[in-house]
Amino acid sequence: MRNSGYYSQFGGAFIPEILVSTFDELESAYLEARDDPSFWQEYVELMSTYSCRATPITRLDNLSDELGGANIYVKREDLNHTGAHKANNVMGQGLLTRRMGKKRVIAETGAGQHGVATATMAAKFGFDCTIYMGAHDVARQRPNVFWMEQMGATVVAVSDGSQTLKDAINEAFRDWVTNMDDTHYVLGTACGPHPFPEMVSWFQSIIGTEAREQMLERTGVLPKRVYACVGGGSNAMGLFSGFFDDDAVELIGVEAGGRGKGSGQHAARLAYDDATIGVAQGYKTFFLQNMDGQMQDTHSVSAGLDYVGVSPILSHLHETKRVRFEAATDEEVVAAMQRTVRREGLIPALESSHAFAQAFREAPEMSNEDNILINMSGRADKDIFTVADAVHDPKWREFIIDKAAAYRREMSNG
Amino acid sequence: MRNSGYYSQFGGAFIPEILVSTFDELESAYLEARDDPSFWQEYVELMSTYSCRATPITRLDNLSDELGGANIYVKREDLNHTGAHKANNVMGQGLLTRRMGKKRVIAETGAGQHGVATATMAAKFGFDCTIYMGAHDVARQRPNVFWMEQMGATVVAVSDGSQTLKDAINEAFRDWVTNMDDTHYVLGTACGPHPFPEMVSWFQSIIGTEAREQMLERTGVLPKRVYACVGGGSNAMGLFSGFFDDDAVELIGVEAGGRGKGSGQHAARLAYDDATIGVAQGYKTFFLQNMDGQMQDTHSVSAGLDYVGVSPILSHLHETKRVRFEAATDEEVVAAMQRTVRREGLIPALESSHAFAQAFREAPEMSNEDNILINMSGRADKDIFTVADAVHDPKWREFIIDKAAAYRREMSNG
Amino acid sequence: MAEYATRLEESIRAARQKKDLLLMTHIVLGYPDFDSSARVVEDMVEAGVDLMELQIPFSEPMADGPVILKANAEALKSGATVERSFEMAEWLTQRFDIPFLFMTYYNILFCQGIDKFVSRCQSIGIQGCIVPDLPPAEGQDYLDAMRAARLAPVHIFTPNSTPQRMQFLDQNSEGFIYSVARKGVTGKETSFTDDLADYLSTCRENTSLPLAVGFGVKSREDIEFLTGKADIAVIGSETIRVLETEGVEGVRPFIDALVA
Amino acid sequence: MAEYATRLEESIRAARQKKDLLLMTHIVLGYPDFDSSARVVEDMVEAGVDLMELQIPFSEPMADGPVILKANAEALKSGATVERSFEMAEWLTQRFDIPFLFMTYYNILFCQGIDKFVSRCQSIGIQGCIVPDLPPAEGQDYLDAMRAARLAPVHIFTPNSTPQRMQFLDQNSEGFIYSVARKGVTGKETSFTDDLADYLSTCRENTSLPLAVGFGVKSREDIEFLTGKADIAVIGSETIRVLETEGVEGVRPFIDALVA
Ligand SMILES: Cc1ncc(COP(=O)(O)O)c(C=O)c1O
Ligand SMILES: Cc1ncc(COP(=O)(O)O)c(C=O)c1O
Repeated sequence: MRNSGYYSQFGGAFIPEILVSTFDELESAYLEARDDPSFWQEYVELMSTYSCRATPITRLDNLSDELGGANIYVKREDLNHTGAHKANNVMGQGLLTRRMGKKRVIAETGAGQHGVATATMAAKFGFDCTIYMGAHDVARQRPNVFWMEQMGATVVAVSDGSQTLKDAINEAFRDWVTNMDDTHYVLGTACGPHPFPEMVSWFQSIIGTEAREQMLERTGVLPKRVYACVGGGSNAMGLFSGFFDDDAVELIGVEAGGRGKGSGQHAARLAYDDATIGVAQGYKTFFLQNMDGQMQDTHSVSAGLDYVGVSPILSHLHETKRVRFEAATDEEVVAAMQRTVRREGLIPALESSHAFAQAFREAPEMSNEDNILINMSGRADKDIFTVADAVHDPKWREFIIDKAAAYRREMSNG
Repeated sequence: MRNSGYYSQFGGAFIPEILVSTFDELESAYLEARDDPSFWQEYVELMSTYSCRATPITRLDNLSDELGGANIYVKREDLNHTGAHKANNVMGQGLLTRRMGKKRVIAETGAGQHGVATATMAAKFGFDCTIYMGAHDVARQRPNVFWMEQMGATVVAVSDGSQTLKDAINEAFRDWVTNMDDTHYVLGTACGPHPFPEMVSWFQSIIGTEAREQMLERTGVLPKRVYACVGGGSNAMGLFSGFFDDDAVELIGVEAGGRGKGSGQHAARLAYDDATIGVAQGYKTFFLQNMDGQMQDTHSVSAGLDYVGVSPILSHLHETKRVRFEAATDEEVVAAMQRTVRREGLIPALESSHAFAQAFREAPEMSNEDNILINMSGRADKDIFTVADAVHDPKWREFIIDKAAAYRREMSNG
Repeated sequence: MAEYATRLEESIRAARQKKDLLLMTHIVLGYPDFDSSARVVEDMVEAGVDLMELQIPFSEPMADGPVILKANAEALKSGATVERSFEMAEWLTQRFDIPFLFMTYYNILFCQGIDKFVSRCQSIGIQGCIVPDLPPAEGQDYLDAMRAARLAPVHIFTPNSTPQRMQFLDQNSEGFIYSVARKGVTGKETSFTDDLADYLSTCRENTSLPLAVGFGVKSREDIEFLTGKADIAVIGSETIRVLETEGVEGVRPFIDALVA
Repeated sequence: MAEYATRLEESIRAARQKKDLLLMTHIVLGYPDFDSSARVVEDMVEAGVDLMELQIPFSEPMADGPVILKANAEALKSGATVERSFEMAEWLTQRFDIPFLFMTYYNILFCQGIDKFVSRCQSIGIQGCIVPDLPPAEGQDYLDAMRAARLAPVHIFTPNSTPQRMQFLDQNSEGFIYSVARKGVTGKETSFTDDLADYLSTCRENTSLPLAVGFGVKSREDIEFLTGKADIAVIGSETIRVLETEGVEGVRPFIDALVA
């Protein structure tokens, strides 16, 4: 007897007994919502009035010329309210939370993007909100913390373990096992126990549904290849799901290559061969773990891809070879970001820039009758501290040092 | 004999002789584009593929309830690529620049918003780009400068005069009178010599055209009142122009009240009675000037409204009483911003928050059968340094001080 | 509903003949180091503890609160491995004549291979396992292996469990039922009230296995409250908290005070 | 195309009888202060300068380069007003027997009231005005007032001006035509080349008024180049630059060297 929520051998719901009824409730709420056409209608309506769905497709005119192969199109999730595809998932779960009659939401966040999105949704829906964030990430991502707090959310710095995303997830579960009666846990990606991977993918499928239609309308044909970065896998699942039935469309997931293959400092679970199958954070998938099953430290220039596990659905699609997995290194990613900014005026998040880097590598080998599509999962302007450090901008440092000096002066005067 | 470009007594083109032929060329290019339906079509196409037009209308559900009067709707210009309505104008002028065969653009910027938008457009169109920015503003708005530079623009810090917006405009003109042959000056608001006020308003009219249609579709009726903040006046002109023919729709422009009426520290040219008619920066309008005609220092918590002049078209509409002008003080504005963030999950720019503040003041007196519409001209997340200071966040200060210390350590080690 | 006899259940029933309420304690293997773990166990057994949970540390102890979480992390940091945990457990089962169980997360079993893990448990004398992130629906392989080895898979009743769910858990359990006294993770306050008594009687109605009660048990009063309502009181985080604040020496007096 | 006779044109024509190229200099009233302005004018007149532009400072001198821009700002900062500029100009016209013009931006006229501004010019002996941000199309009131007062509105020819435009400007000008030697603002380098000579002959063809040439004139060589091609050489920023670097004392030697 196997629970539902399996994708070949991956997935499942490895949850503490105390959450069993909470997951039962969530699963039925989700299944009912899925069966109720008015729910999706309400969701689309919300996303097109509160955010700007359908998000457009932009052709990279200059880079398509410059790289000289395939025509490059970009799905503009960066234009979503709060600046990333994360908005799709949180607004969907917000509707579901209201449907379940719950009054409080909690969430984990790494880069802060999902935290800001959840805090935003909570403000909009009038929910109480607590965001768990690794203490390291709180220190690195103060701008996001600032906005979460302005939205009225409580941000809890988690100082356990590696003090990053996975620890924030554990801590969110610890909150949930105490407060499940009035609280919904808004998991931020297509990971975790069933039904999260499927449910989050469902909400994100709005990306792929739109994109397929838009590409057909715009170019008359389907794209030859479709690229998305893979952290937990939600933006990739969202875009890819629009093309699962189109066998001719190759799907490429791009993971964080960090300091490169063999460096041990990366977060490539499927593209490199360092990961093995395991069970943690409530689900079975490929994890970057040691032989005992202890999770390893990962590294990426982009906080949003810096995670030990990956969507069980993507592990399945990796095994069936429906999706090809690649990795882009920190260096390639920063270069791809800078190139896109300078030549196209788009500012892809460092996460999204992984997909750009891989697409730029492959486009020149393709025919200029081919079209390819990149998911721009988010914008980087909120990550200015990280980006300024990644490109080593000396004027930024000076600015921060001067600003700090001004604060210190004010404090000693006032 | 009067030149064209007058709106009752306001407007004109008070330009150095050397620019006369440049303005002639610009005016004909503009008039031709205006007469050519394919131009507007191309413009709308560009804005709907590169940015996310039509931008949606969002209903403020919570605040409409809480304030208990009119139903409040918001036009979401914050969702534009680069985060503000400024994108509309720059992309339009970008198309025109290409049409005129020019290869370089220059622009002034105060808050940095228009500079970022112009640098973005230049990257997209492949133009060289120089942005003039008051030295004070360069120091205050480093994040925007960082992005402009990443886009490949040269940012020139102007250390003349008050080192703010008006000085940047003067300096941009000084560049233009030297390089007019290959350079177009992308003025950022509905000010300056003819045809800028009219041309910028035309590009921004996309806001009002969309909004009118959307409100009718959404609510079945026209809004009773329509609010927009007024710096130079471009977002206000853009939204208002959709409703000029609807006599029943009251149009309210909200200026920067700064430290309040009578304080001498504000930028309210039409709402308070400190301004007089004058001619500067190439056009005739109400200016905050002394009796000799010397421009006065202005003040606002929002850099984008902190300007001595105002669109000549708005001065005209002030005199004809078609538009009512009000001012919101710094304090009211910060409160309105925080309230909107916390209750609705929207982050209006400090500029836009002026319109919110006035609408919040008026909504409770209205019937709940009335609808009102606020222009959310931009988002505040790029202005985090200003906002964090405006709300006095001690954790932000700590973060900056720590970050500076880390930079100093690295620099002394490296 | 015991489907097969286990040594664990037998020992518990035998001990209950002599004592109204048995005491089960919990340690994290390798915390603060393996030598200290050994000394703590020795002190506990001498103080009269009746059975013990040995936690094999895991990097993601999702169901544990801050005290045990930290103990897991520190054990790993000071070099704890699954191999050393097995060695240590074997040494303990040989030396002390009380039932020992493993408590750990599923990934530890999964990465070893479930059959291998269970048969090693059997060969070193571990009598049962508590795997808090493995509901029976996900654990068929594990349940099969445990049955084959005649070891006890212990499952957890919670205040959220319906009678149906309790019966289902009972069907998949051997040895005893671990009933948690409240929602939440290990190591927080529990109120020992009438509500708890009602809940425990529901538990009782839905299993014929011995009933252990855990989460928040830490004083003589708690023990007295539980007497007559359960078979085993579980002292989890509190032992580790004592270890942390008073060192190995503090453990014996703490247990003595509880059972006195 | 002079439509009415002006004292300014007459004086220029008279002076040109005696000299091949006249010299016009430029100062900003009140920079660095009013006393210094007075001394500089005195030195200049003594050195043989033939006519002078007196700039009434404005906070937004859009057409001026960094040197004059800064002089405007500093004059205002040290208290220059339109009133004091008029007083000073009156004192100068009474004391020195050369033509003086006002150079300023339109807002200064506009805020005074154009008629009042022009009639005050007339009453204090100012002979003409240069208003670089007031093209004739915007300046009908100003042109009318100047005509009524028989004062000279001076307009500017530029390398961008078509012959038609030059003729239009000429129709609206009196006194002389100010021909700028290149694109750009005051105070930058100009190359005195054949192109410039061609441009100046075009200027000459399109006006019968005396021709002044400005923007970048600063050396004896420049003066020699212009001789025969224009009536007046204008020294603008360079005087102020000398003032800045060498003080009031430096002005006289600088002018002496030019006209020697
Ligand atoms: C912009 C952006 N893209 C991608 C990701 C990765 O998440 P996922 O793989 O779930 O799309 C994140 C996560 O924070 C993100 O912020
Ligand atoms: C977001 C935003 N709103 C409003 C303004 C004011 O300009 P305008 O009055 O031209 O719309 C600015 C100017 O920078 C701005 O950035």
